[in-house]
Amino acid sequence: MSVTYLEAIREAQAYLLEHDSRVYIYGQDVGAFGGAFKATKHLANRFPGRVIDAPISEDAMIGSAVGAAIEGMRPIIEIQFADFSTVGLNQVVNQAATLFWRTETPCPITLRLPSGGTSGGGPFHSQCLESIYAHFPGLVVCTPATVEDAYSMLIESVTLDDPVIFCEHKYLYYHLKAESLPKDALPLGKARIARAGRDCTVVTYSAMLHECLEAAEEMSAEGIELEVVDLRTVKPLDTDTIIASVARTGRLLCAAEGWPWGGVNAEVISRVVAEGFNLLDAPPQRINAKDTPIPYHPKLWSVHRPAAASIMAAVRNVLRS
Amino acid sequence: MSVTYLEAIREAQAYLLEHDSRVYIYGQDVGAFGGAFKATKHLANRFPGRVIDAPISEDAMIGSAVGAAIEGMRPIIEIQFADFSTVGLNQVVNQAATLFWRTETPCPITLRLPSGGTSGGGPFHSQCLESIYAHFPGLVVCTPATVEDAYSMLIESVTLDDPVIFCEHKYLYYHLKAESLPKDALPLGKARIARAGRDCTVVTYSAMLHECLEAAEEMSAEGIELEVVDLRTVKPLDTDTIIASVARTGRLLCAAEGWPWGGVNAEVISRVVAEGFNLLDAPPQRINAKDTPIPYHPKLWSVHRPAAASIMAAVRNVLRS
Amino acid sequence: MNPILDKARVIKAYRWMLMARLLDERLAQLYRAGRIFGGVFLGKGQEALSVSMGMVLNRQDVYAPLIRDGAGRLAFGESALDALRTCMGSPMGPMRGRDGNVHRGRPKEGYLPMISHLGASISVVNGALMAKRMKGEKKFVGIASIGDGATSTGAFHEAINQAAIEKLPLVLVVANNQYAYSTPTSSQFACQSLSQKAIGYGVSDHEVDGTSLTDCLKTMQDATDRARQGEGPQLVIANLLRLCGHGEHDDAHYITPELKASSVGADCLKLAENTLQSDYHISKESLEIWKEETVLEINQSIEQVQREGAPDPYHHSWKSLISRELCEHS
Amino acid sequence: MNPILDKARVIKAYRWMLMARLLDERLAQLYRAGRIFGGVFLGKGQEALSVSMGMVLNRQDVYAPLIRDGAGRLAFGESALDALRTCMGSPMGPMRGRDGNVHRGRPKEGYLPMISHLGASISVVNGALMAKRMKGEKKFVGIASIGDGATSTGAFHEAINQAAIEKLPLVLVVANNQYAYSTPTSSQFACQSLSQKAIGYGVSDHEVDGTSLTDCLKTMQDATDRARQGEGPQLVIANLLRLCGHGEHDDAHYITPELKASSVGADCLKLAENTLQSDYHISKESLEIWKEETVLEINQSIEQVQREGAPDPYHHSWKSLISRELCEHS
Ligand SMILES: Cc1ncc(C[n+]2csc(CCOP(=O)(O)OP(=O)(O)O)c2C)c(N)n1
Ligand SMILES: Cc1ncc(C[n+]2csc(CCOP(=O)(O)OP(=O)(O)O)c2C)c(N)n1
Ligand SMILES: [Mg+2]
Ligand SMILES: [Mg+2]
Repeated sequence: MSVTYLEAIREAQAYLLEHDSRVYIYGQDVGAFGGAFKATKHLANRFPGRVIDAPISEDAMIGSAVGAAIEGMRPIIEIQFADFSTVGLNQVVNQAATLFWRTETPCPITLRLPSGGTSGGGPFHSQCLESIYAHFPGLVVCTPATVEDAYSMLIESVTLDDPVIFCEHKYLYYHLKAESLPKDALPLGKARIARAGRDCTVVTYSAMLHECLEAAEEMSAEGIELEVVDLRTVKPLDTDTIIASVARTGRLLCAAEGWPWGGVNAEVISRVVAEGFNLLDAPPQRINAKDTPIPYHPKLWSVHRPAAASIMAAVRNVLRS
Repeated sequence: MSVTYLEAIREAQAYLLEHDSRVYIYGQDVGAFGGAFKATKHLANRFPGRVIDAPISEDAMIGSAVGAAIEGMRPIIEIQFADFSTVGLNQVVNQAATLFWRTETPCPITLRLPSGGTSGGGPFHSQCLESIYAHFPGLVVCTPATVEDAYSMLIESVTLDDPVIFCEHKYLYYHLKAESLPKDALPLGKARIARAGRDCTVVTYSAMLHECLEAAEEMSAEGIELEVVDLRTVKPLDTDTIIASVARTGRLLCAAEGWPWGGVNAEVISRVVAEGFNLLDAPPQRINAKDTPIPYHPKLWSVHRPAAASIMAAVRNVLRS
Repeated sequence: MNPILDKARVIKAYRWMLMARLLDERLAQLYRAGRIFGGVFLGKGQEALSVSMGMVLNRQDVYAPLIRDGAGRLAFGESALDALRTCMGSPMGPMRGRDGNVHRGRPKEGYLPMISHLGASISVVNGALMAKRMKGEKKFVGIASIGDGATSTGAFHEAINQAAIEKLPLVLVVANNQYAYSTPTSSQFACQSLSQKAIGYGVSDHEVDGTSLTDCLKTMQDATDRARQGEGPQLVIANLLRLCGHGEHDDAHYITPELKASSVGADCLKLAENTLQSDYHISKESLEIWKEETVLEINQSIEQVQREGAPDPYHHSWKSLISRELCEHS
Repeated sequence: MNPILDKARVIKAYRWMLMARLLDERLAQLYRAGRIFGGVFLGKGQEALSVSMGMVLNRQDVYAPLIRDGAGRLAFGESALDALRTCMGSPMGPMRGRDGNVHRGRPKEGYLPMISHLGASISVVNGALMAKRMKGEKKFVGIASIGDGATSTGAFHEAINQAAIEKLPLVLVVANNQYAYSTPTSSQFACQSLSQKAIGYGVSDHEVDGTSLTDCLKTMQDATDRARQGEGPQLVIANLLRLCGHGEHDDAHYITPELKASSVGADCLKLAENTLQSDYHISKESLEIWKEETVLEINQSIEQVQREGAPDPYHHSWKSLISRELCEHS
């Protein structure tokens, strides 16, 4: 038996619905249809009245989740594509993210954002918005890269008393498989050494983890050993784990699928240089998507996003200096 | 005669309306009332039909600006407070910012965002969102810190064929004064050495420029000379000017009023270490607002945002290492 | 007679209106004396409508008031003390100096703290009502209060439509005070009356003279009763006039003399006093005494707030999350 | 007779419908053969309504079509070649492989390229109309096309209200195809008919049988005429059924047999053929010949697109701004 990243998300939701009566799911087409990506397939049937079709009203969907959270519920909001969360952003950053700080009232909502590029996705079905949400105070931002994390981090997110932006990567939905669901997991906020190595630290997350691991395998054949850090959450950032790795390797590349200006890579580098400047043997570098909308044609897209080949080139750049 | 930052913005708009028939202003209460901050006072009268009151519909306000731009106009949209632009964000980042890349059609719109903290402003009338907009491809993001720049950069923004986010700082509106309006100016995209110094480069922009200059004056009395760089635009970033300054001082502090995670400071530091690592004699540091909503009470607010005193402490930290 | 109009209740409503008005006047004074940080936004002319919202709600209900709802807040259970604490930034108030003026509430008590973004609170009320239904509660309602200008927001539209689809017991009250800041309704909508919006959402509508306390009480009672009984969302449009500036920094010169002279321009507090005297046989003396009592309570509250001091930024918890272990150091 | 129903125009409309249908069928084939990147979204069942939008517009007008408007796009002046180029990512098409499938347009020609966010195009049309008015143009209109689901968006609300306030010549056409993806209208709105929304905005409304080409032509002509004459925004609600999945990945099993069997479930293309034969005396042979001609044109276009190849990422300009000097290196 094997389980995909998408199935892990579905199983996590089933688990939550079964074990916590405060949990419900609200999103477009999540009910009988089971969601655009089938992440809620059969759940409406199994949990009547708790998996609810929403109108095309992202602002009201998210606003209502805050109200329900105030009343003690733990809503999961599925946004059909992360890109569409821009029309509900205000309720996230100004309503949900400020509630606890303003009033000491918990706001346990989880927003599931199917994120990131897939072939042919184009400018409006491919975006990575984790850096946008992470900039605002009051949110936890998850970016699981593995089947195990998709499962355990979603369960922990919904269990948390704070609002969580759960960026699940569409590219991983069907392709990524694991043997089984995990029994235990690192807590939210802890990064993971996905691969040990002595020559350069590569900090990454979500779908890019797999491009980095592929790059690491290829470079290993040449005798270059990359240490790959999977951030798991981009807010909070596990600076300690990153710095400990840089202490071992002396070099740093950050790889993210998001746009280049600001964002996760810039934040990681700023922390490493502030706290671990003397550990560095070379200038830390980063690789991102290009600073344009995400292109539709696969030939353009494959150059727009970082991938194993361009990551390898970037690593060589770090090693050279 | 002297002119305030706010008057400079008004004069720039008067100039544009007078010299370019494609320019119009659209925003809540901008007409007869002259705008919440009086940035359009008397303009409706002087330019009938071209300074138009909008309903409380930020999405439609910005969407309509894109349509008008397609038809060859050059709309200026006044958002009453930058904070409220979150409900119109989608039209900015997905409609305006992608238009040229997708279709080769110019989208010359300028969004005026009254930004930043003032005493008693609180969580929803104080935000700095320049880092949010700068993360998305397809936008120019201006953050004028002086009366002269408020004037000349606004004129250049509206003249530009691309969408511009014009973050004008409310704290500077009435207090900042100049002798007269400028005759010429640096072009958009160029940073400015606001003060020369040998000991540490301080990169900043908007209202924080004045806190940094104050810090520089005070430290000068102790014999410490700060070089203060005013970014003027945070996208694009003038990396060359920054690096040239770091080459002179060997040290870097970035000071911004925005939230700490990601954003301008992180972007500046990432560029400096990537391109000028060997110029640095100490780890580059940054100072931001705290990672919470902006507090209402002036006593809390004055600690939440960076100010001359905390900037001086941060500089000492950079100098110490 | 409609029980909402019985003497004790009308007196109660009037006294909250009076408290709200006098509190507003004090806030305006304090503002002019530089004793308030940020803006001050008054409810002058809207007390009859506002108080009626608070009067028809019970403890298990949900209330999302807006900027001009001082009276409704009091009637729903807020103290003058909390109002003053918030405006003056006391660390003891519900917002502890973190948020100010009208942005206050106690969410755990069903009293929602507005954010500034207009229209954004309505869907929050919807969610609270959905939750109560899921939890099996019965006979609850939620009131969301907005202005004429907020009807132009996408948030308003999405939320009232959501409530209609989910058949929620939402009472959405629009105070049509003829202006949004300086903008007249003619630049805000093109329908004849805002109540014409109801049919397009499939919800019931009510229109009421917002200057009449008894009319407001009756209409609000009727609307909430219907919502409680499962008739779905109710849209209440109240016609009145803002008898002050948008905020105390605004002299409201743009309000036309015609409007001021028209029936919407009447002062609901004066009208309520007349009604109390003529229909409920309250003496002028009683009115005077109530006023004095109210002033006293406000003065005592102000004194207490002044004793409470200011928040201490150096012993303040700068944490945006409950999960402290997940907060980043800043 | 209404001139829009003269024989030549009805034939023209029918032939665009036919082209749209056959093009859709080829796109579905290409999709199944893995020759299209991303999704494919068809307009099957909506051609009569869609083509009518294109038929009533002139060169100086503005058109913002949506996912199911293949027919309207053709009638407005798009070539089958451009449609195929966009879907197949040709570097020669208007989107040059940067954007795909339904996200195409030529804004400088008044043909707006939709973004995916539903409802977001309407205010863009408004802005174009405001601009035309400021520039002194006359007798222009703009059509924005949306689905029933998009009426739930805040963007829809803000934009139709904006058009009403500004009295813009906007014709807002809602194809009520009974579903938004899998979601039936009962989960999208609670009014009886979407046309009931018009009064709440102060705009005129029209309701039409979306399966009848002649009815759609008449209604669209009437609505645009009124808008052109200065009567302000017109809301057109067309009742019909999506005769396919949301996209070609969707088997639409959720569409109820009752709806399929009801009058909205009729195929507008078949009905149009019947009308052509019975009312306009077109022979079966002519219909056959048109079909063959259309297939031929589509085939030739596909061949051409295949010859045009793919965009070359290494000789591609990765610039988001016209002002190249302000682009950051990436
Ligand atoms: C989304 C949004 N845009 C703009 C504002 C700025 N603003 C605050 S109050 C106000 C006018 C509100 O008018 P109305 O809804 O009629 O309420 P009233 O003040 O008349 O009670 C405006 C434009 C805001 N708070 N939110
Ligand atoms: C703001 C937003 N939310 C969600 C989506 C995802 N989405 C794409 S099409 C669709 C259904 C649209 O239904 P409708 O408006 O009725 O048009 P139809 O497909 O029936 O023609 C949805 C939910 C979107 N495009 N935009
Ligand atoms: Mg009002
Ligand atoms: Mg539909």
